[in-house]
Amino acid sequence: MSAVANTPTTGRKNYVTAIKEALFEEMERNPDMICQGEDIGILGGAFGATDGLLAKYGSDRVIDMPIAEACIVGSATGLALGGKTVMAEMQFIDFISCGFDQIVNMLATYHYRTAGEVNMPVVLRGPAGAYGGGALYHSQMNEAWFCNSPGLKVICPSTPYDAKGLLKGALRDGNPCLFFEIKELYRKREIEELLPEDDYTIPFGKAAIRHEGTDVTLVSYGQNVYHCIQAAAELEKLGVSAEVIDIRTLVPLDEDTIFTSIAKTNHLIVVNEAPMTCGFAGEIIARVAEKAFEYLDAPPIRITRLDTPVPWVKPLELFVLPSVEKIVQAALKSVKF
Amino acid sequence: MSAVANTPTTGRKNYVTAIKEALFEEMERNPDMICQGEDIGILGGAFGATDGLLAKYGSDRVIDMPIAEACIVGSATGLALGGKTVMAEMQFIDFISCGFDQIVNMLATYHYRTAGEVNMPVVLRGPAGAYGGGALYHSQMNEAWFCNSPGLKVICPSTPYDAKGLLKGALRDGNPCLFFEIKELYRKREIEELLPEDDYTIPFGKAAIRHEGTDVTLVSYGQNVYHCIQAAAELEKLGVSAEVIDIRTLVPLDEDTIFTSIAKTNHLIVVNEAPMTCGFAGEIIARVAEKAFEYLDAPPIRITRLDTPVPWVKPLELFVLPSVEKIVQAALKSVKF
Amino acid sequence: MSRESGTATAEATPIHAQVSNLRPRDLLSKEDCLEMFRQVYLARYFDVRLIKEKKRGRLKGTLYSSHNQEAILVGALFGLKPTDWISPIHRDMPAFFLKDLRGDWNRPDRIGMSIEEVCAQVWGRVDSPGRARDNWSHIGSRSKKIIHSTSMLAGTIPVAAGLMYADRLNGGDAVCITFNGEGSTAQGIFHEAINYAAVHKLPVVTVVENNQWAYGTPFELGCATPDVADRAKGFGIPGLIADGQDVFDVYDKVMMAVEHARSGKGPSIVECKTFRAYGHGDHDDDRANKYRPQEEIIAGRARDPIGVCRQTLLDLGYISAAEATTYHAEGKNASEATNEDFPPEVVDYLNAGIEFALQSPLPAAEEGAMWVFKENN
Amino acid sequence: MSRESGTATAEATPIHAQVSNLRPRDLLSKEDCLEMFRQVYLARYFDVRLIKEKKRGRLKGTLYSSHNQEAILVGALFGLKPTDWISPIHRDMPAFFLKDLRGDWNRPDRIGMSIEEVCAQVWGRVDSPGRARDNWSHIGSRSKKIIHSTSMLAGTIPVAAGLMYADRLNGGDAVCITFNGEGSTAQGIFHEAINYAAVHKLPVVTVVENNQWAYGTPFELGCATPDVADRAKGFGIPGLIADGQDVFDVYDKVMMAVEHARSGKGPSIVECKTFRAYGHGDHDDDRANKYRPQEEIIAGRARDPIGVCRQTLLDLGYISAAEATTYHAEGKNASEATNEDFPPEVVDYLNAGIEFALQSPLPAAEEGAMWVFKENN
Ligand SMILES: Cc1ncc(C[n+]2csc(CCOP(=O)(O)OP(=O)(O)O)c2C)c(N)n1
Ligand SMILES: Cc1ncc(C[n+]2csc(CCOP(=O)(O)OP(=O)(O)O)c2C)c(N)n1
Ligand SMILES: [Mg+2]
Ligand SMILES: [Mg+2]
Repeated sequence: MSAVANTPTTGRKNYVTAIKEALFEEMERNPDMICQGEDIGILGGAFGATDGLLAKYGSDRVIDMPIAEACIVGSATGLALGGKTVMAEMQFIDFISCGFDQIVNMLATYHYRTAGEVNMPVVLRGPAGAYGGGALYHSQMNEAWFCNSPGLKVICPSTPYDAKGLLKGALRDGNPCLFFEIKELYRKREIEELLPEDDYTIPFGKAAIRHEGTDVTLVSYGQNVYHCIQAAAELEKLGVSAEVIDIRTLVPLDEDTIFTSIAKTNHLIVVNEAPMTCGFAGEIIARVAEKAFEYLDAPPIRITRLDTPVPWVKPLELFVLPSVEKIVQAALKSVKF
Repeated sequence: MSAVANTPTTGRKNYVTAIKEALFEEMERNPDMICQGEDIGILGGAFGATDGLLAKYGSDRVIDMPIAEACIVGSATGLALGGKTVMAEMQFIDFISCGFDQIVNMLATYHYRTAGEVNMPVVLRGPAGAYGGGALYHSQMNEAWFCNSPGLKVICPSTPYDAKGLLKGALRDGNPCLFFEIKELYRKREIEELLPEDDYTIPFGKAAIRHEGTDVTLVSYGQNVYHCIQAAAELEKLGVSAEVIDIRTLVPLDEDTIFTSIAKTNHLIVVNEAPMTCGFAGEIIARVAEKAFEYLDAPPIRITRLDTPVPWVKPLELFVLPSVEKIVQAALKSVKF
Repeated sequence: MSRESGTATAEATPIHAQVSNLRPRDLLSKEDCLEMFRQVYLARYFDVRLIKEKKRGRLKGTLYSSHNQEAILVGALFGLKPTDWISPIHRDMPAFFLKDLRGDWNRPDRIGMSIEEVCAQVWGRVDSPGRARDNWSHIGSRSKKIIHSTSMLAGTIPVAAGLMYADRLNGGDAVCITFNGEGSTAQGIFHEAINYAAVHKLPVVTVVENNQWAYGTPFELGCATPDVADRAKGFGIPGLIADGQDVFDVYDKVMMAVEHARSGKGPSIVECKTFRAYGHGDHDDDRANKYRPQEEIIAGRARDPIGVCRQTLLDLGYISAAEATTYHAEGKNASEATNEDFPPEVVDYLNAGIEFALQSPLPAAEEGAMWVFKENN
Repeated sequence: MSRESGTATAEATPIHAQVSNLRPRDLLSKEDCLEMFRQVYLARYFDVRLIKEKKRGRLKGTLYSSHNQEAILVGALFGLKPTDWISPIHRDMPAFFLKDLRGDWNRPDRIGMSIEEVCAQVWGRVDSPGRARDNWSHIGSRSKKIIHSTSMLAGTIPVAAGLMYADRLNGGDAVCITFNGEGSTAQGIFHEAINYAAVHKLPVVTVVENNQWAYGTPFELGCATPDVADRAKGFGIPGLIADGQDVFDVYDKVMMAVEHARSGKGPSIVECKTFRAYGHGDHDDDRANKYRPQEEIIAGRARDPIGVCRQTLLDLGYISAAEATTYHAEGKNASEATNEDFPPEVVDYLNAGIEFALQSPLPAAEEGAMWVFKENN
């Protein structure tokens, strides 16, 4: 029972449609929910995630905001203080830097500062990630900034099913959530899937095992999950059995699933497309080193973006980003250690 | 031969005086240097770091800026594009969030975007750190945000000698530098020291060993270095010999000194007062796990701020921050592993 | 630096419904006026007393004095409905207890914060509305309709705007007053939020306390227009100027703006011309005597809001010449003024708050790690 | 939505030195005027041709059309000195080669970017001034005096201001023009930077191309004043309005602002009223036909800058009626227009650029990791 006009209720759905369904269904469920962002109403969003929302719910609840990210976040905080649940879209997640103070200092801490009197059901979502030739300012994965800012949950789905379930979960969580959508997956045919007819949410802090294996654990999220799955296939040909874990939520993190896997494989590769230093890949390695040290038979390896911006032209872009090839090499190095 | 008016040229100097001397000497050396920030001129800075600068160098070169951090950073970028070297003060490092986009997207990437045509000799410096009852917005250590943003060097001195030498180095480096000063150390008597009469700079990427030891390595920077030194003294009484490393610069990081120490001690504790997740403590552990894994005989341990804001009232503040006691316990746990 | 400081130019801006020639103040009763006078004393006493408490060693932390700016707080808040919201900043500490303070100051149905709660906050005790998790003016409360600010100047204006958007959707008729210093109007978020409020005609009144100084920076280094109120023109909204020393002029201008807002016509800016009498905070008192010209300081302190208010009440015949000279706080600094210089009910009210605060315990250390997230179990 | 769109109200703002009654344009020679006409054609041709290249499959990426807004670029840039700086944004791609384009377009001493460099950038080749490290309009060059923008709208204004501060200290007399869309004026940094420039009277001219739409958001949802130029009042600086379809009116207003700036009087805002003829980018062309009323589109495209300029030249007697009808690009979209609709030198000029770009290699992959830091060895 999808609430999305003109979207067939059966059939495989792509990632952005899953996002859209989550928004429509939650708007329907929760009359106190408001959506705001740049060009989300009349246009229906730069990627169409909010297409039809204005027509259905009106301009009171679907707000085309001025180009002012700090105000989008700050006013979302105010709406939440006024009892609303808010989805605020960043047209590209890269622009979130313009609203940074309002996120990390105002929104993230409101519950803390009021000793729990006020909840902040605000989901900041937006298209993220590289590999699409978007260059420095349309390619970022800047989730680590927010993981280092207490009071924010950080989510990054890699499948349509997860996108919908996690977004609905985020919109009911009552805490500020940073929701990183992978724009290169938005319309990717290969990952379309059937979505449940019934309402569902996905709990935070539960990783998904995308491929089972026994020799090495590949931990990732977002787009890089597919690089890991492909790497697992390559590795299989080379006689190495890789387990692929998609953590799905960074804060909170499902440490157990990772530790259990390493207890079995004794080898760890972490893959993400954010800059290496102080990125979430390092965080995972640090947690493993601290809490599951004995399980490791070889040094863990990070495959991340180099510590560079994302350059535009393809060969340069690919040079600085994780690739299947780099993952395979790392896994081989690890198991041969 | 100090250029600071009314500061004795001999005698032990405190941390903020060291900063001040660096600024006066560099302003003298480099007629193309400009200082700007809120209240740095007429007032001489909230902490007096620029006291006397306006009188000596005039309002063209010492600019009392409007309360607009993004503009302070953006105009610093413009000044650098116009051939100037800029020191821009954040009144408290906490307010840097208001200028965030201009730092990570404009300033940090200018050299990259112009393929090296334009250098960005801009030092953003400001008072940082907790333990002073400054509460959520006058206590932050938010260095990890910048470590995860390629194109920025990140520095955090713990002594007057380092503060002066590193600041002078930063002002000559030609790259954008984030310079975290520890305000609780500004006027701390115990750490005052004699500064060289002659001009000196301290190279980036060279850690300092603050206490030699053989059983466990404590890696830290900033204020926590002193907690580590005290912990080392406590541990000595308990028969544990701790080595204390002060990394001084985070980007670039002196991995060698850390690895060499662990090769000797085989135990690692990393201490910093930033939130744990995606903080620099985790980064150090990740580097060690990746590159010096074999040296470790026990899981490395992070002692960091809990993943919370810094609360105001003393017992709460201390509860969430690293302490000598926590470090000692961690070290004992590690060596007994 | 040649500037006119502390001068007030009351410009009549035609936003008040001109059905009659009455100014908002003309509708105030004699009791109201006397109450406002009492509140000006109360705000001053709060300031004076806290400094004394600190000198006595019973209080720690930086104090941001509202001395000489009390008329702004009292005048701006007096006409608000209990359902209205406010967002004070560092220099507005009395605003927390002045909101909704009328008649019986201890009446149980008050929505504003009690003096006990405010004192518990100042003293960092668990009975603070924020359980002393953040300091000084960084308290707020949904039930008491006070936005909980961060340190980041002007940062609550978008929150106020979003909140008023929600209130309108919820069928409310609330108005929100945000207080800001003139220096803070340089922040980008000031512009973003007021622009958004203007587009959506949200009932947000931005009171700018132009006390001529932003810490150590004079007005003209932060703003190129002669009046902060001019900033309003960039958003197409009314910009009013009030004499910040005159509680009734502030009341008039803010009430016009509030009425404008409440009737759906949108936000406005009310600039209140005043002068920061002492340092930025008490740590800055000595320096502020040096970095600011003496003549400027003397001129800026000359029109004490207590005296200005007293004169109006005298002119109105609401107090007698004898009554006008009962208390002598006017023109006195914190060292000079004593309890006898204030009405006894003012002293009693604050005494009760301080007593309460001193008996309130510190929060438990573990609370430092609590309420990072709302738990969902 | 009822709005007046595409209408231009030329308000005479008295900032031009009124020693004579001459407008800046009155000092232009006949050749200058004909050159400006040619440049309008050139800007249009660049747009038309790139779309054709993309349709042909020889070019990838999103194109942000400046169709219908060419008079703004040409008019604003024509009077600049070679030592002046500019900061164009996504919709101003022709600005990169129009800067300092006069007389012989291929003269070797030009400071602006060559068409070859701009094309190398569009095609993502190593001969781009930024070695194709960032895309589309994100190029700049210190030697060519073009600020290298990020994507973040209005983000270069503080850079321009700081740069002009440095230039003044260095004894220069440069002016910097930053281009912005009307939607971008909602950004906080717009306010912060212009406020700072106003305080220090920095020679920064902010040209706002008010094309009525910010992507899918109409002007009135981003700004509550009737004219973007009103934003200037908040900073106490001049706000001028130009007819963005008329290259000479833009020239007049921008030159007044430039003169004002150069003479030390500070920044100003010049709003150029225009209309975005097509989609936000070419990916948006179809949608933009749906989310915008047809009448609005038709009205907005009605006054083609080519036609407006031609008429002026006819009125001035600078071209004959026969000459006026030689080329027929006016009113044609990219599919309709052909090379014959443009002066041959325009076509040749761009041809050379494209040839060059197509032969320029891609940068080497390893360059992706270069120049993160300046090396210090
Ligand atoms: C974003 C931000 N930058 C800087 C500061 C530091 N700061 C605190 S108060 C102040 C001066 C404020 O001046 P004004 O707005 O005029 O208010 P006043 O103190 O005069 O009442 C400054 C610079 C801050 N709190 N927030
Ligand atoms: C800070 C920031 N937020 C959002 C965007 C996305 N964006 C790119 S162009 C645009 C619309 C700009 O409209 P306007 O300023 O009117 O310029 P126009 O495109 O009409 O020329 C938006 C929202 C951006 N580039 N930067
Ligand atoms: Mg002030
Ligand atoms: Mg536009």
